[in-house]
Amino acid sequence: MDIDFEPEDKAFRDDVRSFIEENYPQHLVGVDRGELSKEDFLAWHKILAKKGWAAPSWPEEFGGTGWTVTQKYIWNEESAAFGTIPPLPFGIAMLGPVIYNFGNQEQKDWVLPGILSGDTWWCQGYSEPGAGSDLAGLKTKAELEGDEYVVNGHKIWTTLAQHADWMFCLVRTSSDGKPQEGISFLLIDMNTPGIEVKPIITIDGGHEVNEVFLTDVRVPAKNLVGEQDKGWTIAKFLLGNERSGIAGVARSKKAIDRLRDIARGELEDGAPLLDSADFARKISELEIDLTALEYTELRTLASESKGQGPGPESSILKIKGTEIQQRITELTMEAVGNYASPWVPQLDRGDNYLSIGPDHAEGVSQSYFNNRKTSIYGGSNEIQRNIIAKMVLGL
Amino acid sequence: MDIDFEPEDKAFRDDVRSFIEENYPQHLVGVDRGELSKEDFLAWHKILAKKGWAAPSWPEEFGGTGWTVTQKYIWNEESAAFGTIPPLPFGIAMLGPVIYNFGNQEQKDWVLPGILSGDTWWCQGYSEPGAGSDLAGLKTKAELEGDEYVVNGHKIWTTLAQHADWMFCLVRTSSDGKPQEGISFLLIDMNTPGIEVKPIITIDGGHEVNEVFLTDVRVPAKNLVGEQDKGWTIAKFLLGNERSGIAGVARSKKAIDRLRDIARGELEDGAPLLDSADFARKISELEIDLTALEYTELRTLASESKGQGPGPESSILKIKGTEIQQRITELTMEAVGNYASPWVPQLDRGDNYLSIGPDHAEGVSQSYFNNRKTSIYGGSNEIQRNIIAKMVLGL
Amino acid sequence: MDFSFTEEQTLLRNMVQSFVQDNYDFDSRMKIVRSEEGMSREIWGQFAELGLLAAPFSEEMGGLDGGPIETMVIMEELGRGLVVEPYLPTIVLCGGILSRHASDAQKEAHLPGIIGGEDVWALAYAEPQSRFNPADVLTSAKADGDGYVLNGTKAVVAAAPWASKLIVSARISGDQRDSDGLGLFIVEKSASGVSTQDYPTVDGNRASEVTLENVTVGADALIGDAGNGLALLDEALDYGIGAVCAEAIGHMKCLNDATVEYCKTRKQFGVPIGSFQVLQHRMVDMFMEYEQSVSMTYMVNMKLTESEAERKKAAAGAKVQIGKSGRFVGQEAVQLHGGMGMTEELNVGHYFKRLTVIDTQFGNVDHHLKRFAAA
Amino acid sequence: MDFSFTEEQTLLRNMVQSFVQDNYDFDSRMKIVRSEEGMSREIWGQFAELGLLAAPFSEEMGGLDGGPIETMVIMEELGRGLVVEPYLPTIVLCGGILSRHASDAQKEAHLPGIIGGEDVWALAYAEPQSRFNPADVLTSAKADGDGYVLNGTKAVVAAAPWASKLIVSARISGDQRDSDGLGLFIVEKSASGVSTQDYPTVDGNRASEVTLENVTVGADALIGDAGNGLALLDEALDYGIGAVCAEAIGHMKCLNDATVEYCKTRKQFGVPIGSFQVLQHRMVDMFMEYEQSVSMTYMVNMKLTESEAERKKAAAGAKVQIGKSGRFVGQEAVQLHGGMGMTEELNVGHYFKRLTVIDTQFGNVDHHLKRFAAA
Repeated sequence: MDIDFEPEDKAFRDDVRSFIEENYPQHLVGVDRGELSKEDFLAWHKILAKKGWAAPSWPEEFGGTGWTVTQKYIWNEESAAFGTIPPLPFGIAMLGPVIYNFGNQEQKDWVLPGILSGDTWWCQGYSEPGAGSDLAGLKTKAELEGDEYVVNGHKIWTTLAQHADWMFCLVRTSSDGKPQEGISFLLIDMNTPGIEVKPIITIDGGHEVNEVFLTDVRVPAKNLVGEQDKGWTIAKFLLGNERSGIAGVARSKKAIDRLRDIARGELEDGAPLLDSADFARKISELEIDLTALEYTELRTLASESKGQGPGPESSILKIKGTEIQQRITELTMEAVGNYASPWVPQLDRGDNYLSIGPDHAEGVSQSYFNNRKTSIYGGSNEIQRNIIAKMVLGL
Repeated sequence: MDIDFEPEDKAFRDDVRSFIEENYPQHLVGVDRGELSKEDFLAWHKILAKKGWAAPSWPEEFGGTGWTVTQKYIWNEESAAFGTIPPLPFGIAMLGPVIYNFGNQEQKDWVLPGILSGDTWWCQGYSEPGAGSDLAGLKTKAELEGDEYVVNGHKIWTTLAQHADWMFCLVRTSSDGKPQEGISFLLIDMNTPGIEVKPIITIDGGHEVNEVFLTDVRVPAKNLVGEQDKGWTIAKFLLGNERSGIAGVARSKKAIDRLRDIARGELEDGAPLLDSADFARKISELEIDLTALEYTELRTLASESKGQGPGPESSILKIKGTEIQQRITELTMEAVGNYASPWVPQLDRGDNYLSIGPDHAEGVSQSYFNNRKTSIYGGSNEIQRNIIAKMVLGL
Repeated sequence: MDFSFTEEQTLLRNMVQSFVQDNYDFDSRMKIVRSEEGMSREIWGQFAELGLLAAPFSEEMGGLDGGPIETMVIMEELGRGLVVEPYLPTIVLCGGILSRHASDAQKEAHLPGIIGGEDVWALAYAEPQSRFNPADVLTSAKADGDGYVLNGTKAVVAAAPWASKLIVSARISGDQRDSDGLGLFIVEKSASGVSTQDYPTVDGNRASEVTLENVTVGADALIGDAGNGLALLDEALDYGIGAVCAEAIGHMKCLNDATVEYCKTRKQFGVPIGSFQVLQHRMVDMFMEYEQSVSMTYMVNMKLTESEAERKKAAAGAKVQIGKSGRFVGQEAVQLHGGMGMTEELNVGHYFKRLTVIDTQFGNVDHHLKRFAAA
Repeated sequence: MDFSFTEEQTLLRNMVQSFVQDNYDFDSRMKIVRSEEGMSREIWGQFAELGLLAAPFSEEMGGLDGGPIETMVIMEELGRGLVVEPYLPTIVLCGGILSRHASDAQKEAHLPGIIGGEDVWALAYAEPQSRFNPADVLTSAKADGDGYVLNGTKAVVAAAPWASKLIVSARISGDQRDSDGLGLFIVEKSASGVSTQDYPTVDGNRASEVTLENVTVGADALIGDAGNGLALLDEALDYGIGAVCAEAIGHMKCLNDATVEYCKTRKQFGVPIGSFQVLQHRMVDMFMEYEQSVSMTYMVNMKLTESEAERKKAAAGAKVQIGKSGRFVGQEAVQLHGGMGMTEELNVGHYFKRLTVIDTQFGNVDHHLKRFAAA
């Protein structure tokens, strides 16, 4: 048991750091996610793709980097410390592992390169109005007619579907048996006739999620991943992967650094807010919780590297990770005092927009509002506790 | 809506205050409950009985004081502010109302005077090893043989049964129908052959609760209160009353005053602990929560005085009241620092006992340990939340 | 000691409640919020007709002689409707200062316009550096003949975009955070040297950054005695706290009702989600937070007219309670509504956002915990 | 970076675990606690035989060359057994100070008695007024020829009733809370002028108030350099924190296992109480607190040998985590066991009490939050 890096890891860290510093697009330094165009989202990904670093989590044979657990840890740390735009999860973290684990050769050959290169933007068609945390309750129907599925239904909370080229989608191909049976995993071209994407504006004023309506959408049968009616296994596999990436430790560290900078700049009765006992205490509590989470994640990664897959323990990472992210945004909002209340337009900001108060206060409340989603999405934190109760504690 | 006392209430407050100051037994000022003998417990009660103030909550016709809600509030405030030993709940708060609501004339005539005078010490035979929060699961059996019930069973957590002359007791007289049916409410003389009281020592080292074993205990049939098999109504009535008295606002105020005194005397780096931002904050939080609870109780009392009985809302008083009591004992323990750890014998203290550290530190941890019971007893706080969910929110 | 409402108070509540129900449903509210001006002058005129704008003023001034309890009743009902019209800044804050401390001449000059609904007022007391300390004032008021010349910047002045008149705190003497030396001045927003930068706030209201550049006011602009402004301001802010507490319990009540209702109907795993014990207990905790908040709201509004020390302690304590409870209830209402709670189209998120702003308004939990300990 | 245990460490864990299981079940433990002396010299001798008392010392001193990770493994297993024998004060605290800072002569004089199990040691550093600040020392050490004369009172000295030797912090120079000027002195408990008042503590251990009245010690009693004692003491206390964190995760693990087991079997309303979702999520929260505590325990024990700044920050952070988690897990384990959790006869309450003391030991959550922020 040892916390120090080996010399080769230190060398790797230096390499990674220089690469990011030298290659990260200047115009994307410190930019808010809400302001990104489709091209912005992909710019850094495409640079990494050229370097061969787009998918560190994948096996080398499919385009992964072959890095050790420690190297991946270093990569995340350095990326977060610099403040790169987080990679889009849909292709790399979600669909990729599904394809190389469950897809056939043909699917591997056409899906994985598009993900790696960033040429194909994927979105996730999981949730439905009647099936949120209870994913198995989904109703979107796919009926096989000849060599095509005809899909009808209604997906919701589809993140960034407005930019997507393709959607991986859970559909119901049979209503027999338990709700988990009869679900299939389909890849759907978003340009197919019958697909309508409708924005959902969230309480922070942003447009990140959408409803997707599917009306008689014809999907080639070869776009089925795995067996028909056996998609539940894939769905669960994907959700497990989703959980383990969600702790966001390195980015939360960066966010706490930013919070500390803000609290150093904000004054309370003429003294830095950071010197207030109450505020300092709350930052310390956050940092300690985050350190604990960091080591919990490292312990999880260490056992994963010994061949144990991400177990139900990884629900801890989801719960604690999102709680910490929410507390950081909450405390950041608190730090800026009265200047938390000005509203920053997320859409149509216009040319004559003038920011109010100090720059660091801009949009902090909206970031807090937006982050309330994190304990809801990706399997609500209540569902994660159910998982631990059942799978870990045997209750 | 008005918070000020009327002149007649102010006069009443002065009367009450003088009476307590002039009549409260000197040797019981500031004494811990753990050190009280049976006589100590009753000394103040007997003085109040002579004055006619033993049962302010009872209707006047049965020996109550006829005080208004405001007068009762003043009485509680003044008693707590002086630090009188809290009245024993078993007779006055629990059994009395049962008898004058459900008992027959004969029972009223012999039970109520003994409660008022303090001549009869009652204990409560409710819980059983297999029936804690699920009271209806009780198994102690009473079979009618001629004009006697023969009682067999095992009661637990019976508070101060070691001093009791009589026990009011829930027994099962029938096993037909739902568990709530077939329960009866019996009065049992603790001197009856077949009763064995066995102490339970709790984690604070005190002897407050007991097990009571009943083996072929013969109880005259006339000791049945209400109808046979219909005792559940009485049981629930009693539990409702138990809840509403449990907030303990006035005594918690006194305990916070004491905590503040202790924190003024304890030093941290040479300065009073009370001046530490962290500690002051915690005391303020406690006080604010207690103020809210006080007004919630006053609102409840006000609607009771309009003829609405204590509703399920009174579960709030139990939950918040016990949470606050627990936080006060916890914070008091925290205040004394290292001197929280010496163990003070609760039993057999002996003559050569020497207290360790400052006087105010004596037994504070044990008081904290003891108070953990309050969220368990009297219907656990989880059960109280179930009650609110069902009865108030309709869930 | 009495915890009941008078018949008049109950009638008042019913009237406001009906008005809000009939004229201020969620769609109407969102139309108003998204309109160019961001408030409805028509609604404001109707408030005047209903006598709401006259409620707290003395009969001799044309008012209805109401006290903090009447204001509490009105604010609670406005809170239920998420009403954005500026009752708090115009009536409670500025109207309150005028009615308690203005000269007869000032009252005669200004109260009719308030009661009649012609004038919206805003209280410009915070500054970019002041955080929650109303004594932290850099804006200067230099004596100039009989009057004063004002210079400085006021931050996040609620309702200022709608206002024609402002009450501005400015320093007549003393150093930046001195208790003594402040004055409260009546300033016409149209006066030469007053400029504003207007913007919407996250709770659907509007506010301004107000800049004062050599603004000349007469002696009749000063309210009360020169240098005594902080006492007046502190008192006004405590009345403001009493009012936002009431507004907040209106929000919490609506959120709790909506959440219980949603959980009874929304199904997952084949059963209503309200059948899950964890969510039940969460809603019980929300209910308890609400009840404790109601208690503290009653408490503070009964104590506003007691001694200064009692008033301060009561206001600080109530604001702490409302801040914590509002945060908990708002967050959990969103959480229990799931994705729906995150959308602009449901009222839940809007109650949540207004509660979030209330937590900061007039000072947040930390600020008032310290104030409570010191009181 | 490596989070796995070596084979030797796993063997060590298995050995301690078996020993505790076989020789230190709950009944045996309670017999020891209630005995006249309050500890078992026999068990202590067996620890010596097993090599546990030699674990952290260098091979040349007759030790096994273990580091913080070995101590962590041992303490965690001792924690599971609620072992009261003084491993922490004798081996971790005093043994640690000696092995890191004593002269060769001192080591030769004292370590064999420790490793052999003959001597119990206690670290007398706290004073009645010092709360959690180890620099707050009134006990004086006046130079006297080659040696020193000690005067003062030491508070709540864990294991002192069993000890034959003490390490005492005393002020050679400077004012009450100065960082400089402290010395750590080896004092025979039997020395003239040393008196103790012994008492049990709420966690089943024993402690003493130690009074020093003109106690004369030689130059060879001083460990390290005169005046440098605080650095040695701080370091020792951080090692102590690493050890009690490990002890505490042993307690938490047992409490969580017992609670889950109890809730699976205990029935109410006809079903196991573990089927109630609220209790399930409570146990999940207990599990998460435990896991986070394990993480922080590994962290601090890996960082004890890093730089002083890193060590301090790590120890402060870990102690905060363990304090909060231990409190939560202890309280909830009692709550979920209902009345049974309140009784002396179940081990649950005893784990709870020990965790309560650990929260205060070496400084509580507030103390270490400040230390963390300052580090």
